Amino acid sequence: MDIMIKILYAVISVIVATVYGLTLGGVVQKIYARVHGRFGPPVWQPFIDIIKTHGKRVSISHGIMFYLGPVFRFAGGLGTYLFIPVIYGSVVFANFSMAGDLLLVMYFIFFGQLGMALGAGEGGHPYSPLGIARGLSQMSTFELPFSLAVIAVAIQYDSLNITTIVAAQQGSILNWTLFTNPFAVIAAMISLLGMNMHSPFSLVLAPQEIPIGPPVEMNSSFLAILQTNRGLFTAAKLVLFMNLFFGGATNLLIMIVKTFFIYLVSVIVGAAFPRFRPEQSFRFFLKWPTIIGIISIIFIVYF
Amino acid sequence: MDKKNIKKIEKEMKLANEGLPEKERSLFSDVRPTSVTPLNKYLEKFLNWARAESLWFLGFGTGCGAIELRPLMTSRYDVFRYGIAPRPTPRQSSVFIIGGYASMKTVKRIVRSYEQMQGPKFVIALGSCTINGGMYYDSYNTINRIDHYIPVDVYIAGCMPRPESLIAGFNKLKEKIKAGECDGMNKYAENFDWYKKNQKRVIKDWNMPDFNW
Amino acid sequence: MIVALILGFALLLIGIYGMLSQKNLIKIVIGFSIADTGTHIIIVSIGYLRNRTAPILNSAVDISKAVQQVVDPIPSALVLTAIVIGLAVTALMLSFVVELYKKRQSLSIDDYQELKW
Amino acid sequence: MVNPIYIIILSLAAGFLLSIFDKSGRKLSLIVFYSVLTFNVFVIADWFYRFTVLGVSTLTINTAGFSAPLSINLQLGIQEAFVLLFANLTGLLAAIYLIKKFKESNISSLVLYLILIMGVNGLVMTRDLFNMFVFLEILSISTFALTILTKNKKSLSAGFKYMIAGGVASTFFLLGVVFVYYFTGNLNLDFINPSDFTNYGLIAIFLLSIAVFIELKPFPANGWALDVYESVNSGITSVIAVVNSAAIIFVFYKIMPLLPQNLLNIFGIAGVVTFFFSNLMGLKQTNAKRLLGYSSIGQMGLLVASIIYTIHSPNKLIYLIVGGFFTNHLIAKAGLFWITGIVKKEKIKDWGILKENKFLLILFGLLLFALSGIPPFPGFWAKWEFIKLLVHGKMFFVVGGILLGSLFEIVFLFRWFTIAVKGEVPSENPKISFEFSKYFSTTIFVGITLTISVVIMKYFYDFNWFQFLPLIAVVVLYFLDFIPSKIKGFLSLIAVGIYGYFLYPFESNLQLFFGIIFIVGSAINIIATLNRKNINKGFYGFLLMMIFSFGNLLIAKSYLEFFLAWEFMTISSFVLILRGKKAQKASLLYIIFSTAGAYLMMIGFSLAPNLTSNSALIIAISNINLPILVTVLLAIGFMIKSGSLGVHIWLPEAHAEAESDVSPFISAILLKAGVFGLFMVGISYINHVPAFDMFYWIGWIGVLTAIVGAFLASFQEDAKRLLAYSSMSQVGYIVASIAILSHLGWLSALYLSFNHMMFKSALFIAIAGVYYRTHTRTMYEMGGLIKKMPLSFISVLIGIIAVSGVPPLSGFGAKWLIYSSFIERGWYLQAGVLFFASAVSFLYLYRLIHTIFLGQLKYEHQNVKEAPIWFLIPQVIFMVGIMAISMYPNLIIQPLNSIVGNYFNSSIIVDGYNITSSLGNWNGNMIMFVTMGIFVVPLIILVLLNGRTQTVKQFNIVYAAERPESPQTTHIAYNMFAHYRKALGGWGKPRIWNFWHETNEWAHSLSGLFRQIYTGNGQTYILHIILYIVVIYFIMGV
Repeated sequence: MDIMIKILYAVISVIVATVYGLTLGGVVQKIYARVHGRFGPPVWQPFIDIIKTHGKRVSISHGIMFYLGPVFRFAGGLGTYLFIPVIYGSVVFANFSMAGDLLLVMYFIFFGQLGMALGAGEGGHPYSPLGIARGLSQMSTFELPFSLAVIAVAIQYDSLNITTIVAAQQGSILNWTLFTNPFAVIAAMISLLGMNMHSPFSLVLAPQEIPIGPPVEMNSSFLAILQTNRGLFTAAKLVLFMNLFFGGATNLLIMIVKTFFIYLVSVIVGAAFPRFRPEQSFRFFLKWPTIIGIISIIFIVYF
Repeated sequence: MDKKNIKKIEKEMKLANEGLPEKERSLFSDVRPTSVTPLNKYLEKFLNWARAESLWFLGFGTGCGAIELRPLMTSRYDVFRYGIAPRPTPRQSSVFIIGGYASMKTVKRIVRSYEQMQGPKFVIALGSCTINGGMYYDSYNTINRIDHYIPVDVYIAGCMPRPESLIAGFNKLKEKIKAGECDGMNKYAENFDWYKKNQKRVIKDWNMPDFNW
Repeated sequence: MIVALILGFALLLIGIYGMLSQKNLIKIVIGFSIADTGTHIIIVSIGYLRNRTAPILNSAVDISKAVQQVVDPIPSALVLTAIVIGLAVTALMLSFVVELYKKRQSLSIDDYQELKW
Repeated sequence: MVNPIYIIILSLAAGFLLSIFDKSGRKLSLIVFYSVLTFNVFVIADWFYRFTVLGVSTLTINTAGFSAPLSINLQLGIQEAFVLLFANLTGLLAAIYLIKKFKESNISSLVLYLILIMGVNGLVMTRDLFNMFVFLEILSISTFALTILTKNKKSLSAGFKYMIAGGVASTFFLLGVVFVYYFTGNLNLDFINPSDFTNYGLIAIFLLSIAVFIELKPFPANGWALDVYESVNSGITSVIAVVNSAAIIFVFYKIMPLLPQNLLNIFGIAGVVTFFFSNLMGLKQTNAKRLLGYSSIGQMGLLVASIIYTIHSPNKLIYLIVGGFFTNHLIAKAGLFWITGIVKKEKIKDWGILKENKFLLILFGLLLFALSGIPPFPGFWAKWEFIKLLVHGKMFFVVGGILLGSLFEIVFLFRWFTIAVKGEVPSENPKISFEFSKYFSTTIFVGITLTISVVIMKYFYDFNWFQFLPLIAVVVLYFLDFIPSKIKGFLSLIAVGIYGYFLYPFESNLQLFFGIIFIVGSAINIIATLNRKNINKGFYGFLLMMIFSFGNLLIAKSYLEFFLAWEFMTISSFVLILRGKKAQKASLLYIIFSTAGAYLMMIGFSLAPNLTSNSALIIAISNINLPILVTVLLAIGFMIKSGSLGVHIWLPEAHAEAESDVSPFISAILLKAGVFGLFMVGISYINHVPAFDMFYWIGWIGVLTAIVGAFLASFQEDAKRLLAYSSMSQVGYIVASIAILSHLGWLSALYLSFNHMMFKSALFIAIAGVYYRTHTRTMYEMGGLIKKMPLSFISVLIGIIAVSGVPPLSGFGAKWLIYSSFIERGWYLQAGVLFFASAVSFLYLYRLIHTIFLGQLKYEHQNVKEAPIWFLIPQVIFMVGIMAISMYPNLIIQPLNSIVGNYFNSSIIVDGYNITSSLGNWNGNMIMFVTMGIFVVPLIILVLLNGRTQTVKQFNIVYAAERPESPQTTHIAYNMFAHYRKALGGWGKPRIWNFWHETNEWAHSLSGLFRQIYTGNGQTYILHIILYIVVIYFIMGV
């Protein structure tokens, strides 16, 4: 019975996060439009898009892996989200965070990416592996500063357990990692730009270069699942960052406010910059954020 | 059509794919398209609403009219607010805008792209050339009526129609979709042989399968 | 005796010098022969004792006092053997030279360098 | 009981009478000739038997009725008998080898040959210096004369050079003899008092000894010998290289008591210098016989050095070292010279001809292995003991010279061997003519080496038969080689099972763990080899040898046993790698690096303190306080085997070029031997922590190996090379985790070792199946195979998920343990680099699975089938294993926890399926179920909501409204990460490969430089001799 309640909570938590994530996507579209001087689509546009794509009468599939690719992707998003305790102290939003720690979350991010890459690969379209090659390469580079930041956090709180990390940041705002180890936060936030794949790091989808990269063959419900995942996955990443660096959240409202502002950083940068070439992007991540990440570790060990 | 029939058609009515060399035939699907009937009237109504509110058009410029598509996405016209957005791949698009005259060469690509779109799919024919050939009515290299080759839902006349007309066309399309009048996908499947005959008449170097899945 | 020793060493060195400096195969053999002779002289000179006679037990030597009267017999015995051996070696060398000349019509040692490194 | 003087008399008499016998036909003279030689052998053998077994005391023979010093006396003791037995036996066999020549040539050849043998016998037995000179000259003159048995220009000029050089040397010898007489008044070795050589007296002994030494061909005064070796008939060369050398080395041994210590030291060094430079110069040699000449000269130098350096050791050790080197070198060299005579190919590159003749190839291989000092041949034991002796004497430069020289020797000998096995068959004269006599002699000699090997192992060491199981396996399977491959495979499987059963009761669980990796892992991998068709000569023998030596590593009770198993492992894996189609270069690289590592280990073990307990080495070593130098040397040796950065370049070649069902053994199991070794070093280290924190640096090397390996793997086009670099990267993780030296670190190292064994075996076997069907390893030539080989795809998929560390599979456990241990230890930057490496690993993993299984299927692969069942069975077993430990991690964590608990205090709490460290927790079971649950949810959504789904074919893709041209142009595979390479810029250059390449070039250039002193001009050679004498004289400094 206990497990059924757990699952029920998880379902609630996932639905909330998905809705939040998709809405956030709509809001961001709106912000982009305003930056461009447009009205932009309605905030609920992502939901309509998902309904429409699900509503397609036919779909094509290239094989079993193509079929499972989006499933992997969504499972990756779900897993990433479900292994993070979303709201500190909340039972409903604790998810399955007792199954593992920060490392589990970091590695579960790969689960979806790998599955999606396989599915897209079976599509047989040349743009898919091109996009994936870019994506994997970029991922490897932004994971470096991110992992350094995470290590700095682990040193600082002497734990890899997210709940413990959040607990340590409670109380004054000065307890946040943002203030106790700003270097780690800077490094991680730059990595987040890469993770969110907004410009200048939008190498993977890059509509004008390799339209639109990996999901080029994805259609109908496959695409719909990917769209749903985008909402959830964005929410998961933002929650993770909030927990690690911005003191976590004690209720839903704080979570929404904090994650919105975290996301805003990516959005502002994305709205302001054109796209990097792949090797420029890789070099960028391996250079400045990595140095900052190393500084963050030195900072936390020696100061 | 019920499921049994579909299976039967799929089994018995394989496409010949005669335009392909022998060794390439195994690389292309030879399944014949079939029409799909909606499951439920009310659900279909809801879905039609969603389809109408989220029109992703294929960003292919197939003629001179494509120049009029670009302003749609600028701040001045901002079609995004109507749930209209460009999409770089036919797999994910639901609206195909025929951008004016279609030469023999372009028709081949139009057919291919149209067939690769997943139904329900809609076609907006832009400009006079798509209706009766327009100023190219007697060209040896241009087709006169696009609706002989693919089903068209909305025509926007003019040479060229302004972006405002395009938006109007989109709105017309929305209305028609919501009314459940846009069934080009099924029409194409049901009259497949007629369309194919017309297409093959103008496209001489037919080196693709008979239906591009 | 010292003179003989010096002479022997001189011959040895001359012989070696000849072997090193002459290009002609036959001259090299001659050099070897000279060096060999030098060695023989050295051997003999080492065994030589002043005012003594050859180590042959004939009428000239009193058998009971032979040890005081004759030179050390061993070097002399050695030198005899050494001369024989030296002769054999020289002869063999010369036969090699003849064979080499037959093969290539040349006596210069510079022409026999194909085996190297 | 025949008086040995009759040997001399009979030879002499027969020599004189032969020409008379010859009048009545060559047959008679030949009968006389061979019976005399045989008689000699029997007499000496009889005496040798008396001395060794019956313990008869040394025999002194007086001539002319007087006792020494008045007359010349001969002496025959155990040493003389040993040398003479060899010399005469070689003489006899060489004569048999030359029988065709002797039938045709002038009778004088036979006479000269008998005289030569007589000279050798006399030279060895006589105790009189001048007599020695006479016999030396007899020997020399007959040898000179025999060189022209092949009457061509080359041998003539070589003979002339030999003669003038020999002439100069004997002149000095004569001078020496005379001066000895002058200063001591005596010519008999037994009566000369070394203390008489004071001041000028030293000149006498110097001249005497330097003349003998020149005859031993020291570097650089040895050009004449090389020319003779190269040009003269192989039979005669073998006599010169073996019989003459044996006699002269014994002469040197006889006069050694007279020499002052400083001169001995100089000669010792000169011997080592000769060994080093000869082998260095051999590197550049392309002529087979001249190469053997270089090797021969080098070995003589080593022999001299060994005699000099062992002189104060116990007798048994001298016999083992000097006797070992002596027999090893002489037999192997004679045999190899004979084989060059059989093969009749001057250039080494033409020796590919040998692979047509399996029997000869085996003889060749055995002799070559013997010459390189590979166990169980005598050279190995001699080298082991000799190095040990030198190391204890703190003569590190000598050790360095010898081992470096040996390494050069390994390079050219094994290059030759690989050419013989894999080289191209030359177009001219592609057949080896058969001559019974030649084969006979060679075979007998190989038999003798093997016999001596057995004798050494039996009389000098008390080995368990278990230690020789690897060899027994090879021999047994050699005789079973006619059986079809499959049956042999099953037999091997059974043999491994039985072996495992006998091995099983281990003393510690660590051994048990590695036993499972080595034995069970091998057994499962053997299943894949059952796919082999036909007979597969020699494969299973060496495979079993390798597996048994893995096992023997575990239970080795002494350094020697460990090293023995290690060498067996190296040589068997070398042969297995060499079986690959284009494995010539790869196997050579492998053996060179392995040997270098083995030599370092040899020094390390020699320096290590004696073991105090009678347990297996891995247990006993915990009580041993290894000096830091030993730790470093051993660690480097083991890291070479595990392919750490800097010494990894053998690894990709060996993995890629080995046969595809051998690669899993190399990657999944062989590399773990290095890991096992590192554990061994670590166990000693943690109990006796030295001041220098070596493992800190090993940790960095491991970390860098992981990242560099991952990058290199990403840039490969060859599937097996990719997996090879991946193995390198993964073993880098393992090495780094060992270096942490904490409970968590070792736990993760063991966990990853086990995991790596499973997933890398599965991946390599899957790729083997793909290769079997598609006949290509180049990934961009494949694609879309998922439709044709779905099971292989699943196996690769699970494999790559496990490698990458993505939850829920077992790989994540490894990653979790590793990062936890690194952060716990405080190695933060290292952890960051490892994380980077693990992110980079996605690049190559995706590339592997995509370019082979996804994307566009090529026309030529339209009809490929699923991999054969024999490849699938082991994959399924490994899959089940991976799934099991993923789902129930405590199946493995629990036992590993208790193993590591023997060395460190436990730092994790295992509670059910939940594992908690000081930093975080990991519940593999829960992750698995959650993942399954969240996987099912979207799947259901998809199945329910998706419209009618049409599965389409590979060309039904959006292609910018066009249709794809061909699968080749549509499949994105070649140079997939070009942009990453571009981003890396100068960091992407293969610097380490370049470094080793340059090293190789430098060694060969130096070789080319030094060998130019051998100008081919006889005068230069004399000059070398003269200068050598002068220089040695000045170094001696009278």
